[in-house]
Amino acid sequence: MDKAMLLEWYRQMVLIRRFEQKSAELYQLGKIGGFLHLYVGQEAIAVGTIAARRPTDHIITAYRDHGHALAVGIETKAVMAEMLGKATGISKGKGGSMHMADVTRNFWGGHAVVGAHLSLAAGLGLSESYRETDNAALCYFGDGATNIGYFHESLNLAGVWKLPVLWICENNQYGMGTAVSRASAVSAIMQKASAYGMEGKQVDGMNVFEVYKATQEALQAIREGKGPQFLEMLTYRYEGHSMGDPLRYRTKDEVEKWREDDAIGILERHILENDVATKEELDGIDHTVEAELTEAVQFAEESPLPAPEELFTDIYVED
Amino acid sequence: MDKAMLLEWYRQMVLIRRFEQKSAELYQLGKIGGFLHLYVGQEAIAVGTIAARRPTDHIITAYRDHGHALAVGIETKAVMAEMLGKATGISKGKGGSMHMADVTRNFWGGHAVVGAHLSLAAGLGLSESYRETDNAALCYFGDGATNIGYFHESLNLAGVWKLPVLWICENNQYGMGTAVSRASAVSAIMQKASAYGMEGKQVDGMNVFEVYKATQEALQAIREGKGPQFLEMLTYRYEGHSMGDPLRYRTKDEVEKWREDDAIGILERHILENDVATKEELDGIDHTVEAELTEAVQFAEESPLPAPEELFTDIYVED
Amino acid sequence: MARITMRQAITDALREEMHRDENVFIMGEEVGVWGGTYAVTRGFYDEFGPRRVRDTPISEMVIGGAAVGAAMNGLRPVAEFMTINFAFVAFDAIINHAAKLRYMFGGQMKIPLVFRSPGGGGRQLGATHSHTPDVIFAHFPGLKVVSPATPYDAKGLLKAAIRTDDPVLFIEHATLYQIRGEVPEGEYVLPIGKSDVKREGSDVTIVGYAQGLQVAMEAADELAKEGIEAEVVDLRTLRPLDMGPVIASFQKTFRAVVVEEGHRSYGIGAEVVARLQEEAFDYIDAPIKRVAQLEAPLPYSRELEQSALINKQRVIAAVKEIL
Amino acid sequence: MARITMRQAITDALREEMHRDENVFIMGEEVGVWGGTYAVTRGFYDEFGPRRVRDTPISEMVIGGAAVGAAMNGLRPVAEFMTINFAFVAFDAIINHAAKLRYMFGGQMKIPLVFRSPGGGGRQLGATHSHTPDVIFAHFPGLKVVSPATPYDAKGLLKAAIRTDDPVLFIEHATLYQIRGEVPEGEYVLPIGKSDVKREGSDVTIVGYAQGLQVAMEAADELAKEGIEAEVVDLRTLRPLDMGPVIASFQKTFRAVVVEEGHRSYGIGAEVVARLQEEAFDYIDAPIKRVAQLEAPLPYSRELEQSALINKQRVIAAVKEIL
Ligand SMILES: Cc1ncc(C[n+]2csc(CCOP(=O)(O)OP(=O)(O)O)c2C)c(N)n1
Ligand SMILES: Cc1ncc(C[n+]2csc(CCOP(=O)(O)OP(=O)(O)O)c2C)c(N)n1
Ligand SMILES: [Mg+2]
Ligand SMILES: [Mg+2]
Repeated sequence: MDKAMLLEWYRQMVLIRRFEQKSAELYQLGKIGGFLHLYVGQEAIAVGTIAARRPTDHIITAYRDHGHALAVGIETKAVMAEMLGKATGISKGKGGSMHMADVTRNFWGGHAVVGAHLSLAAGLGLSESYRETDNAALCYFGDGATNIGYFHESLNLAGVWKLPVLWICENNQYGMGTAVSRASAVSAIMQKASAYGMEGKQVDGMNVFEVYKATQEALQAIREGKGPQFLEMLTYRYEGHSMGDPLRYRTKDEVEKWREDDAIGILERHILENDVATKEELDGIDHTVEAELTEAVQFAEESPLPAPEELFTDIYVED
Repeated sequence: MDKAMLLEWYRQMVLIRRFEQKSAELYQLGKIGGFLHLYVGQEAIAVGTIAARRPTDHIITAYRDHGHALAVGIETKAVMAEMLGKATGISKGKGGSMHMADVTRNFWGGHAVVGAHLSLAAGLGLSESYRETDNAALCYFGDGATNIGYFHESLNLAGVWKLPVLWICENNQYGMGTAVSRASAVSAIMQKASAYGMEGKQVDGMNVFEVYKATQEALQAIREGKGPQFLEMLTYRYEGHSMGDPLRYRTKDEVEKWREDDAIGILERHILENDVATKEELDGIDHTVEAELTEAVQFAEESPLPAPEELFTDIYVED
Repeated sequence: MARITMRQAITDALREEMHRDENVFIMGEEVGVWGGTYAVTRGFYDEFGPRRVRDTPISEMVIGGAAVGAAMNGLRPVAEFMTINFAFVAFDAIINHAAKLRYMFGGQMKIPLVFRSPGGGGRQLGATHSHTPDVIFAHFPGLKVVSPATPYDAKGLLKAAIRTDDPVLFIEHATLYQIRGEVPEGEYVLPIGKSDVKREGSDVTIVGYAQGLQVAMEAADELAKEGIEAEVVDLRTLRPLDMGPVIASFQKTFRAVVVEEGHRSYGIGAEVVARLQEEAFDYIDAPIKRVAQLEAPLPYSRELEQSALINKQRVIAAVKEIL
Repeated sequence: MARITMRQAITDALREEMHRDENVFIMGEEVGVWGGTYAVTRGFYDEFGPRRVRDTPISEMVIGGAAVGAAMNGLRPVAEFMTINFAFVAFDAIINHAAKLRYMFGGQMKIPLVFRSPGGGGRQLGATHSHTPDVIFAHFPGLKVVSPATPYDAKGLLKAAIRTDDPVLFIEHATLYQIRGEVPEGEYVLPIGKSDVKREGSDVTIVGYAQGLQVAMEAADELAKEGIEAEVVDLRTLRPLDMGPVIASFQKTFRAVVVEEGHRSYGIGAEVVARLQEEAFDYIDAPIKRVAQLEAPLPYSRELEQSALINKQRVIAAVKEIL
C-alpha cells in the first residue's frame, strides 16, 4: 500500500471524525434538526470498504451515513449544507442528516427505515446482474437491522439469484440501547449468513487494513461469479445512538475499552511506526481537514434555504 | 404404541384423505368456493404431530388446514359445513376452507397470508411463557413460507425470548409452482434454524412413526426449557397447490415416485405386517369414515346459510 | 376492432413493452413457470426467458424493495404482487420507498417501476384476501395509482405506466379479467391522470372506477330503460385524481352518486364528495351519495359476502333517492 | 386538579393498568432499558421487570403478530411501534390479523390489544419518518383507532383501550407529548368512539383531532378576539367515528372547517365532509373547508417542512372564507 493511499485514508478518517464532532456542536446550537447519528468510532469501515470498491460499484447505507457520504467523495460542504437543510445540500435540503445521496457517485443514500435499504441493495445488484456487468453493490447495515424481515428476504433473494451484493454488517454491539445478545438469537451475526448460502466472515472493523483486505477479497469473489458475500465488521460507536441518547445501557468502562483500539489511532500508529509519514505530515492533514470543515460550515451557514416552491418539486418526474 | 392408537392414526389419515377427495368433488360442483388447498399426501404430519401434543398445547397452521382441523378432533361435519359456508360451520361460514379454527381445542386456525401466522405462534408461545406453564405452541408452515420476513422475525424472537414454540416446516418441495431450490438460498430448510440458535432436524414426513417420535422429543425439549425447536418434515402434496393449478412445474414421474412411499400405505403396511390389526378391521375403519363423511356432507348441505345479519356480528366484541 | 378480455389486453401491453424496451422485465411470485396466478403472463417465461421473467420467493418486502433498487439504477421493473392483499406486507417498500426516495434525495433518482396487482372481493376468499384497499395507496403523494375498468383503458394505461419515469401502482380488479371490450390493433398509450366520460347523460352523474365503473354502467343501462339518463365518469387514475370531467358533468346534472368497491368510510368516494362540494358548491341540488362496500370484513359464505358488495340495485336506489 | 403533560398522562395510564391487571404487559423496541424513545415508559423496566416490560428486536411484523397471538390467548399486550411510520412494516399484522381474525373465525377469538405509536410530522425527520397516516388505519373495520388531543383524553382513552376486548391503534402525536392539561387524581375511563365538544361557539364549527385539534383551538382563540365564536369538536376516535356532536354543532353554525395534520386527499376530513353533506344536507350554507397537510412528502428543511403543515393562520383563513 503506497503512502498516498494511507494518507488519504488517514485524511478521510480524520475528516469524518471531525465532521461528526462539529455536527454534534451544530446540533446543540439548533442548527441541525431531526435525528443525528454520529459515526465516530466506525470510521475505518466506510473508509476501508469504499477504498476497495470501483467507482462503478454501488454504495447504500442506513441513516448513520455521513461517513459513507464523505468517503465516497461528496464535497464536505455539500454534506454540511444538507445537515443544515440548505438548498446547496447534496439532497437540496430535503433529506437531512439521515438522507445523503450522490447518484453521480453511485452512492444511493442513507436510509432510515431499518432494513429497508437492504431490499434496495438487492435491486441494485439485480440491475447489474441483469446487465451482466461485474459491478457489485456494497450494502451497509447495523447489527440490529439483521433481525428485521427485510434482512432475511433480501439476503435470501441475493442467494437464490446470485446477486452481486456485498453485505456489510457494521456490528457496533447495539441497536439503540439493545445489545446484540438481547435482540438476536445468535450473537455472531456472521452465523446468519449461512442460512442464505453465504459463508460470512468476521473482520476487525477498527483496523482499516483488515477492512480493506476483506472487502477486496469479497468483491473479487463476487466478480468471479461466486455470488453474494457477507462481512461482519466488529466495531463500536463511541457516542450515543443519536443525540439525546440517555446512555443507560452500557458502562463507561466498556466505551473506554473500545476507545483504546481506536480506528484512527491504529492507522496513525501504523503510519508512524513504519515511517510512512512523519507526525508533522499528519498534523498538516489535520489542519487541512480543519480548514475544510470551517469552510464547509461557513458555506452551509451562508447558503440559502430551499425556495418555498421546492416543496412541490421532485415529487414526480412527470406531472 | 398400542393398537388403539395406531388404528386411530389410521382412521384419522384415511378420514383426512377422503375428506380432501370429497372436497375436491364438491368444489368441482361449485358447492365449495374460494381457494381450496388439499392436504393429500401430507396426512402423516398433522396426525403424527398432533398425536404427540397435549390438549393444552396450541396448534396453528396455514390455509392447507383441513387435515389439522380433523386431527385436532373438530367434528367432520363442522369442518365440512365451513367448507360450504354454512352457519353450522366451525367458523360460522365466515372463514371457509382456509380458515378453520376451534379455540376450545386450542386450534388457532388456518391462516392464509403466508408466514403471518408464525408471528401469531410466537405470541401463543409468549403467552405460555408469560404464565410460566410448560405448554407449547405447534406451528406448521410450508417450505415457501420460510422465505418471508415473518419467518425470520418470528423464529428470531422465539430464539431470543426462548419461547416454547415447535416450528414444523412441512416441506412438500414446492411453494405453489416454485421448487425449494428456486426460492430458497439453501435447499435443506432445517439449515435455516441455526440462524436462530436452534438445531433443526429433518424427518421423514411420510412416516407417521417418525413424525410422532420427533415431535415427542421436540416437545420434551421445549418443556425442559431448552427453548424453541425446529422440525423439517419431508413430504409431498399429490395434488395441485390448489384447485385449478396448471401443474406445469413437475413431472408425473416425480409424483408417482412420492406416491410409492405413501403415508397411509406405510402405516397400513406396518399394521398388517406386525399383526396389529387385520385387513378387515382396517376396511371396517374405511367404512366408518365413509359413513361419517356422507353424513357430514349431508349435514353441511342441509345446514342453513348464515343469517344476513351475521355480516355485522363478530367485528368487535364491544360496539 | 377486436373484442378481447381485460386479461388479454394486459398481457398484450406487457408483451409489447417487453419487446419495445430491453430494460422492462417482470418479477413476482409465480409469474414465470406457472404463467401467472391469473394467467396474465402465460407463455412469457418461454418467450423471454428467466432473466426477464423472474419468479421470486414469497417475500413481498424484497419484491417491492428490489424493484425500487433496480429502477433507481435505470431498469424498468414490472413487479407483481400476487394480490393486493399481499401488498400490505410490502407497504413500507411501496409507500416509504418507491413513493418517497425521489423527493427525499432532492430529485436525484427516478423510480420508473410498475407494481401490478389484482385486487377486489367477491371471490369467497375471506377477510384477509378480499380487500379493495385502493384508497390507502392513493392517499400518499409520490405514487401514481391507476385502476382501469375496461380492456381498452387497461392496455393503454399499463403501457403508459411502464413508460412513465414515476412509480405506479396498477390495480387490476380480478373480477374484470374476463370482461371483454374493443381494443384497436395498433399501438396506443393513454394518459395517466385523466378521468373519462364512459357514458353521456344529463340527469345524474355516476362516478366510478374499476369494478365500481362496471356496476355504474350496469345501473345506467337499467336507469335508461326508465328514462333516466345517467352520465358515467370513470376516474381511471386515483392519484393524481382528475376531477375535471366529474365537475363538468356535475355542473350539468347537479346530482351525483359515487360508486366504489372498497369500504365506504374514508374511501375514494369521500374525497370525490369533498372535492365536488368544494369546487362545485353552487351546483349541489341534493346530497351526493356514496355506494360502497358495507362496513364489515368480507366473509367467506357467498351470499353473505355478496350482501356486503356493491351492485347495480344499490346504485339505482341511490340515484332514485336524489332525483 | 394537577396540570400534567400528555406524556405523563400516558405514562400514568400505563402504570395504573399494569398494576390493575397482571395480564397487561408492554412490548416494543426500547421500551425497557432505554425507557421508551419518547420516555413514556421510563422507570417501568425497573418497576415491573423484564417479563412485563419487554424489549423486542427491531422486527415490527412480529411485534404486531406476537401481540395478536398473545392477545388471542388471553393476555392484554400493549405493543409499541416506535413511530407510526414503522407500523407500515407491520401493516399486514395490524390490518389483516389484529383487525380480522375475530371476524374470520366467526367470533371465536377476542383480540384485546393496544398498539401504541407516536406519529406526526414537524420534527425534521424527512419524508419516510414524518407520516400522519391515521386515515389508512381508520379505513378498515375490525380495528378501533384513537388519537387524543389532550392529557385528560389521553389518559382516559388509553385506559379504555387497554380494557376493551377489541384491538385498538392508539396514535400519540409526538408534538403533543409536552402539552399540559388538567387531569384528575383518581381513576377514570373515557368511552372510545365519542367525539367531544372542546369549545362552544355558534358562528362556525371547527372539527379536529390530535394535533389538528390543538391547532383548531389556537385558531378559535384568535377568532374570538375578532368576535367570531367557533365551536370546536374533537373527534378523538377515528373508528368508530362519532359524527353526532359534529352534526349537532353544524346544525347550529351551518359552517364547518375540518383540520387534520395528515394529507388532504383521501384524508380524515374528506369523510367528515361527506358525512356532513349526507346527514346534515339541509344545513349547509357554505362549502365545508378542509385544512390539512399539503400534497407533498415532508422535507427535512425546517421552514419548508413547516410550510406544508397546518397552522392556525390557515384555519383562520378557511373560516373567514366561509363566514
Ligand atoms: C423499521 C424501523 N424500526 C425502528 C426504527 C427505529 N430505529 C432507528 S435506528 C434503530 C437501531 C438500529 O440499530 P443497528 O441496526 O444496530 O444500527 P446502528 O444504529 O447501531 O448503526 C432503530 C430501532 C426504524 N428506523 N425503522
Ligand atoms: C404474503 C403472501 N404472499 C403470497 C401468497 C400466495 N400464496 C398462497 S400459498 C403460496 C405458496 C406457499 O407455499 P408453501 O409455504 O410451501 O406451502 P404449501 O402451499 O406448499 O403447503 C403462495 C405464494 C400469500 N397467501 N401470502
Ligand atoms: Mg448497531
Ligand atoms: Mg410447499
